[in-house]
Amino acid sequence: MPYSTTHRGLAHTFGDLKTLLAKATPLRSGDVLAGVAAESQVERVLAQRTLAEVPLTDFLEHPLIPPETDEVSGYLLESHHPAAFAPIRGFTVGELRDFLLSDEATPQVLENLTWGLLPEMVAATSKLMRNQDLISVARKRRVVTRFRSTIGLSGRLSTRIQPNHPSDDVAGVLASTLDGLLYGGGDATIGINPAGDGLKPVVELSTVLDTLIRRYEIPTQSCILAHVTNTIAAMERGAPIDLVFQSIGGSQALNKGFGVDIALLDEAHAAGQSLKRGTVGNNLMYFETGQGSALSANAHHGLDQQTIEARAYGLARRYQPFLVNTVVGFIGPEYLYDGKQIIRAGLEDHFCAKLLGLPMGCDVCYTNHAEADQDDMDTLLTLLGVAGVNFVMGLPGADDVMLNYQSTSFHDALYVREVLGLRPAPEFEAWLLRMNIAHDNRLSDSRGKALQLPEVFNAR
Amino acid sequence: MPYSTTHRGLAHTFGDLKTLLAKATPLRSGDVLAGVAAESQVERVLAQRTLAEVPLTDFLEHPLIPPETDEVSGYLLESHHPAAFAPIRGFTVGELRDFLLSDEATPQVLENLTWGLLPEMVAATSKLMRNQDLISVARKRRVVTRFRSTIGLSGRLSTRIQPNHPSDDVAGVLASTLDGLLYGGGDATIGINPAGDGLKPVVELSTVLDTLIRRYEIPTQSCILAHVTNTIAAMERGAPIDLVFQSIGGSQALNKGFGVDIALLDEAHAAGQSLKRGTVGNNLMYFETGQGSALSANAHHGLDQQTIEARAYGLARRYQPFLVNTVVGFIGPEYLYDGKQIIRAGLEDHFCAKLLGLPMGCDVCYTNHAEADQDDMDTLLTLLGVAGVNFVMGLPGADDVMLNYQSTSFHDALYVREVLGLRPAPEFEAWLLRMNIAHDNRLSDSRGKALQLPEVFNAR
Amino acid sequence: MDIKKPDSWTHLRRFTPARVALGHVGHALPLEAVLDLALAHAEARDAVWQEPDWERIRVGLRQSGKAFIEVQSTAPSRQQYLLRPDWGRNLSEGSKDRLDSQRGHYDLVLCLVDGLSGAAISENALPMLEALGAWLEHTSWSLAPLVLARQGRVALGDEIGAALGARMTLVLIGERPGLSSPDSLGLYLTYAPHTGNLDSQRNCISNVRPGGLSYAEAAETVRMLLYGAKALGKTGVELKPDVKYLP
Amino acid sequence: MDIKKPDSWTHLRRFTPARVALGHVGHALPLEAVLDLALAHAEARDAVWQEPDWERIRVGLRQSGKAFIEVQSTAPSRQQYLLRPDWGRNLSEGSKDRLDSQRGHYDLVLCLVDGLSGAAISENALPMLEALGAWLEHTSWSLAPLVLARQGRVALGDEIGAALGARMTLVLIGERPGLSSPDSLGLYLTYAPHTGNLDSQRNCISNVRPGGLSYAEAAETVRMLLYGAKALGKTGVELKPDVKYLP
Ligand code: B12
Ligand code: B12
Repeated sequence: MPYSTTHRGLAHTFGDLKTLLAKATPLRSGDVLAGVAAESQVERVLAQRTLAEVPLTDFLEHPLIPPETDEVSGYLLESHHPAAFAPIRGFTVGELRDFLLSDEATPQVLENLTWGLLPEMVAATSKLMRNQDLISVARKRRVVTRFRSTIGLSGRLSTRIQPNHPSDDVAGVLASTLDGLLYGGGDATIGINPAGDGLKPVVELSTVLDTLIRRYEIPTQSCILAHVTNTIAAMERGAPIDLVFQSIGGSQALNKGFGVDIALLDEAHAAGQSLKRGTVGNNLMYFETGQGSALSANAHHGLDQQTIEARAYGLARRYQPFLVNTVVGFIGPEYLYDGKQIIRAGLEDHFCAKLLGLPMGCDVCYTNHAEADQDDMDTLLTLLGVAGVNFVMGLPGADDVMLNYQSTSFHDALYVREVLGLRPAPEFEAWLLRMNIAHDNRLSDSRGKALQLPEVFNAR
Repeated sequence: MPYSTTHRGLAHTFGDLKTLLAKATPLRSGDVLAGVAAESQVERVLAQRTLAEVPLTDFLEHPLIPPETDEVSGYLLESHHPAAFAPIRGFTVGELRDFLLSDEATPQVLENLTWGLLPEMVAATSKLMRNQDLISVARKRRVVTRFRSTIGLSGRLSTRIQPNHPSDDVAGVLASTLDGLLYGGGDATIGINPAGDGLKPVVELSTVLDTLIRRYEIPTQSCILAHVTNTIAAMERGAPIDLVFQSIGGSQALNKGFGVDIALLDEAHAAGQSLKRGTVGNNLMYFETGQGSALSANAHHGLDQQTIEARAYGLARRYQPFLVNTVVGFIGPEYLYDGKQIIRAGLEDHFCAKLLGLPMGCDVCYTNHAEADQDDMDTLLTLLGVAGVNFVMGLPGADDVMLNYQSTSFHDALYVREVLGLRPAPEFEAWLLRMNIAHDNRLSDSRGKALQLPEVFNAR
Repeated sequence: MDIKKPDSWTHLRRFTPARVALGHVGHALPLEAVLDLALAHAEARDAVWQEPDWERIRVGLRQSGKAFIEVQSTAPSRQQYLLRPDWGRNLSEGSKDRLDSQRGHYDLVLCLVDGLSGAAISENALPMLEALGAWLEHTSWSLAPLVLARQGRVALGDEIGAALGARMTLVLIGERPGLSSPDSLGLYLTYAPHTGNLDSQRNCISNVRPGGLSYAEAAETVRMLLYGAKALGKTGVELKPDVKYLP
Repeated sequence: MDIKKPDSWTHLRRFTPARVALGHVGHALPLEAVLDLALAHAEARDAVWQEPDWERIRVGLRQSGKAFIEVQSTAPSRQQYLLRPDWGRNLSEGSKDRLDSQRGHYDLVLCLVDGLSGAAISENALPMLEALGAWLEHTSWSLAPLVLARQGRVALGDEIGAALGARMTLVLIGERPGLSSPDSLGLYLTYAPHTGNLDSQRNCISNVRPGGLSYAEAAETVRMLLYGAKALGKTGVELKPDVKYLP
């Protein structure tokens, strides 16, 4: 169904809803690569103006990817709650944007809307929003989840420690983990990406972290970010798995490229739940997403990368995950060219996921082939802090020595907590005090000195 | 005096201090234009590493522009307080950076340092700082000034209303002014740039604003941003001048290009003081500065644009001004190419000015020939809000219909106040409540309805 | 739901082209205002790249019988022009030769320079000359041929004036395009033009266009400044348009 | 004054190349750490643009008597390569012809692809082949000539394998350069290579370099995967390196 507008006497027509969405998206290299981007800034704004007039019901009536051929679409439509949608049923996309910014859209009202919103509606709305709008609205929408710590409370910002090592060396991983804990990090999770494939690293590393968590009685949870099939196998062998990780995307085809489908994710979720390892709650899935992966796998169905990204959030919420984050600058300049595009995408992703009810974090990051640097990361980190992001990454010196990119350092997290007056998760904050690591966000000078280190360090 | 470092066995030498400073500066188009920028990112970082080792005393012993030929240098050196400098006398630039970020550098310690810092030392330090460092340190350094309102208190953010009109039409100017007041703006000043030259617009517009301020008993001050010679002439004719404005720069030659010198500024300051129009204080100079103007006037003496900009702050503080702001993206892409460069420069300027003890604000802005947009402005505005900027501009819809560029709108200021929990100047906040305009940062729905408008609107 | 809060003072809009009384949603601008601004921005950005309609100018000048010379700066392209203001201030070799060949003793040279807005020249240069017309035609001042200059900055007029041997240069230049005024014309008058003039040695009349300062008012101010400059022997901060030097 | 607060656990540094125990000033990284990172970043960015030392590779291969074919993707330049991954996945016309002429029935083709790090190929490709050497020389598998590919992505191996008629492709590719590892090599094994293979249909061995996974361990995993792939008739998520398929 074509959509049109008139400007200076000329009609501008957009062939269908996905074309309109793509052309209304702020400039980014991935959409140019896909050949779906607007051809000029004037065309882009005209698309936005046209999109503003589109009734929200169009998204229900004309699914961008037919549910017949895509199980993600199937789930998205079937999980849509007409009752939650009722208050905004008569809205256009533009009206939804205005509504979200209005005083009427209180945190409670936004929460009630959650399952009435389709990911595509939220993505569409974000395209009409400036950075400040994305921040203003997202900060009204807190999403709280629990396992051994409570993440996402207002006034709090958590971190995932990411203690990767290029050959999954246990001492190496623990060295980075301790460094992170002693810098007040790790309340969201201690999450390792194993360099190696298969069962072995999952079993080995989850056991090591379990021992550490028990030893120091840390109110946190571990995660080994292997392929979910490896995690399932590890659970079958009795490995101490806290969070169950998987990369997911917004189409069945992309998930197939990732080697997963809804049935497999359901299985993984059930297996994790059955372990009952949470203490304050049982949210336990951890998903990573990121603009560009769908196009890279040629599984984008002609959609712009931000819209299909939002669909991944729609799938993620099926599992009431503990953590979700976009790896926003992780893939490379072919999808997000520079700092500006990364910053914009990070704010969009956070906004969309929050509105859809996800405990959204962000891997504030860039690769060395992109046009970005630490200044851009400082900027995005600060903006996301203001927007109320649930968690960010914490790496030793910001440098991932295995994944080969730069994310936020332990110090960066301290910075943003300091300037915005944010605190770690309450259980973890109490632990930091108990362990004499930090007190009221101030690092203790003597921290670490009395700490009895794990045996692995003595061995060598 | 040359400075050197070694990297991978190769020696890298920088001919003198100004070369070193320029090469250590984050990339920006103006330094490329001037031919002083580093030639590669590696060279830039090596310059930063070298600069980190430079003793602060070098700046005193080897003035970048000799005081014999430049009265600004003369004033900077003569205003330097050895006693205030004593605690950091033994520091290198790198040590100063670390010190500023340390817990030892409390707000009081920073305030005590004020007159011990030369602008060039501060500029040098900023070159070694990431965006987050510029924010962290600046927010520790509040600078409070007073005329009819109190600007710069912690937890507060003020705005200058900028109600310009392309032909200085009184009704037009007042329409924008009222719009701004009714959006809670104007506590820093109501400041008009007259489109026309000479005495007439200064007398006419200052009289109109004076009437308005008296009529509604607004705890604020007016400013007509004409050339200072016009303002002096207007004061001589008895015009009701509150703040005295002038654009200034960091070298005598640039100021000559602006048609001013220290003697003239002294005269203007004295004339303003003699009117005694302030109620809560008598800070009354208003200066605008901005990276690039020195190079544009060929008055940069081979310095990079950020260093010479910082020198302008050194001159400004001679007058205990009420307001100072950089017009950061105002001139064009030849000096700050895109959003990224504008954001960086805005943070640097704010940081440098604050450390030097100035009540720093920022015209968060861009022109239509630069690679920037509203998203970049949202970003910079938010960052400066976190950094504790004293004031920003407030324009109707962000569009200056006379100066032809975009700055921040009245709404933008409300946004940043809202997400960071900031408030207007206390006197003005009370007035907003009294006038039923805003209450606790919430706009009143009925505001403006009962307001008796100035007669000029009835006339037509 | 009543989402958009309109302002009660929308009637003030007729007093200014500024975007007043836009209303609000929460603290934010209503979407309509945001998109209006975005569209204007997209168009203003395009305006920077638009050349003046030189042919229309030439035809206009020929019709009114005015001689003119065409020159250009050393900026080879628009992209370069934007990043190299220094190039925009200097004449290309060929241009210098063309001016040298017309060198004389003139009181005044008028230059039409594209600057940052081609539209300003296309729309407002001829009407502005028209408004100056009466004075131009009846004055006893000797006028150099008009100069049309491409990719020029204000200071290009200094070199033009010097090359032609003119006592003063009046540059009509496209100001940077604004959202609400893509075609604003600026006038800069410089006494004793030569490479190296300071901006404090010129006078400026700005925002000349139908929605801004009228041609007639601008022409009146030009006249005052011209006589003032002649009397004072200089332009710049010391010369004020208020002071009446008119003969 | 005692500004920098060092960490008491600096001895943990020897367990990892990660930047642990950096100390702090206030909440921030000490300047030294900031500048170290900045310098590494500047160098890593340059590394992206560095070509493999192909000549060294050629000489090395000739010395060990290995036949090879050189191909390139359709990405004409490095700049284009970075922004057009699709081009990096397809063979240029000439390359296709060169491979077609060597088409056969092979069990395996090994490809050396520059990917995002030329240094990874220069430094680690030959030693990796060396480590695979014993197996390569004594296996009964039929091996296609080695392929050296420029401006390639992982999936370029699919088209290469298909063109040569190989049952499996093992791609040795430069992983994107990291700050501490500009020369990390990735190995990707794909069964039944053809245009359109999904990433879930391959296996990956990553971080092969002196500071990461050793050549010997990587070679061992390759061997396990090769036999596993042959036994299972596929590569990808269903094939795990833990499961022992070795003959
Ligand atoms: C970028 C990247 C991604 C991107 C890929 C998108 C893209 N267009 O580039 C995203 C974020 C989508 C991703 C996802 C996953 N990745 Co990955 N990824 C990387 C990374 C950081 C760089 C790869 C690189 O430089 N390639 C070289 C360039 C030149 O080639 P390319 O053709 O552009 O890249 C292709 C491959 O890298 C491939 N790819 C990416 N990851 C993986 C993983 C596997 C198992 C396979 C077979 C292929 C593959 O995708 C790209 C596009 O086709 C590496 C780490 C490293 N240091 O190399 C990990 C890495 C390869 N990924 C890894 C894993 C585990 C995954 C996931 C399986 C995680 C999960 N649980 O879902 C998923 C799914 C992968 C899949 N089947 O598609 C592991 C592999 C471990 C192993 N030994 O098997 C690595 C080593 C990181 C790690 N240790 O966690 N990844
Ligand atoms: C950019 C700008 C500046 C920049 C100039 C730096 C630069 N490299 O561009 C800065 C911020 C430094 C500046 C400073 C001042 N400016 Co100014 N500026 C402008 C602006 C917004 C755009 C000019 C433009 O587009 N030029 C066209 C391009 C193509 O030419 P250009 O060669 O690149 O630009 C040159 C001239 O614009 C010149 N210039 C800039 N401002 C002024 C002011 C005067 C009086 C003169 C003679 C020349 C001059 O500087 C540029 C470099 O040589 C105009 C407003 C407008 N709508 O045009 C005001 C404007 C011209 N400036 C104005 C004023 C008053 C000033 C100041 C005198 C303010 C003060 N109190 O100090 C100072 C000092 C000027 C000087 N003597 O150098 C007034 C002039 C009013 C009048 N009728 O005389 C204007 C109209 C704005 C206003 N209403 O306040 N300005």
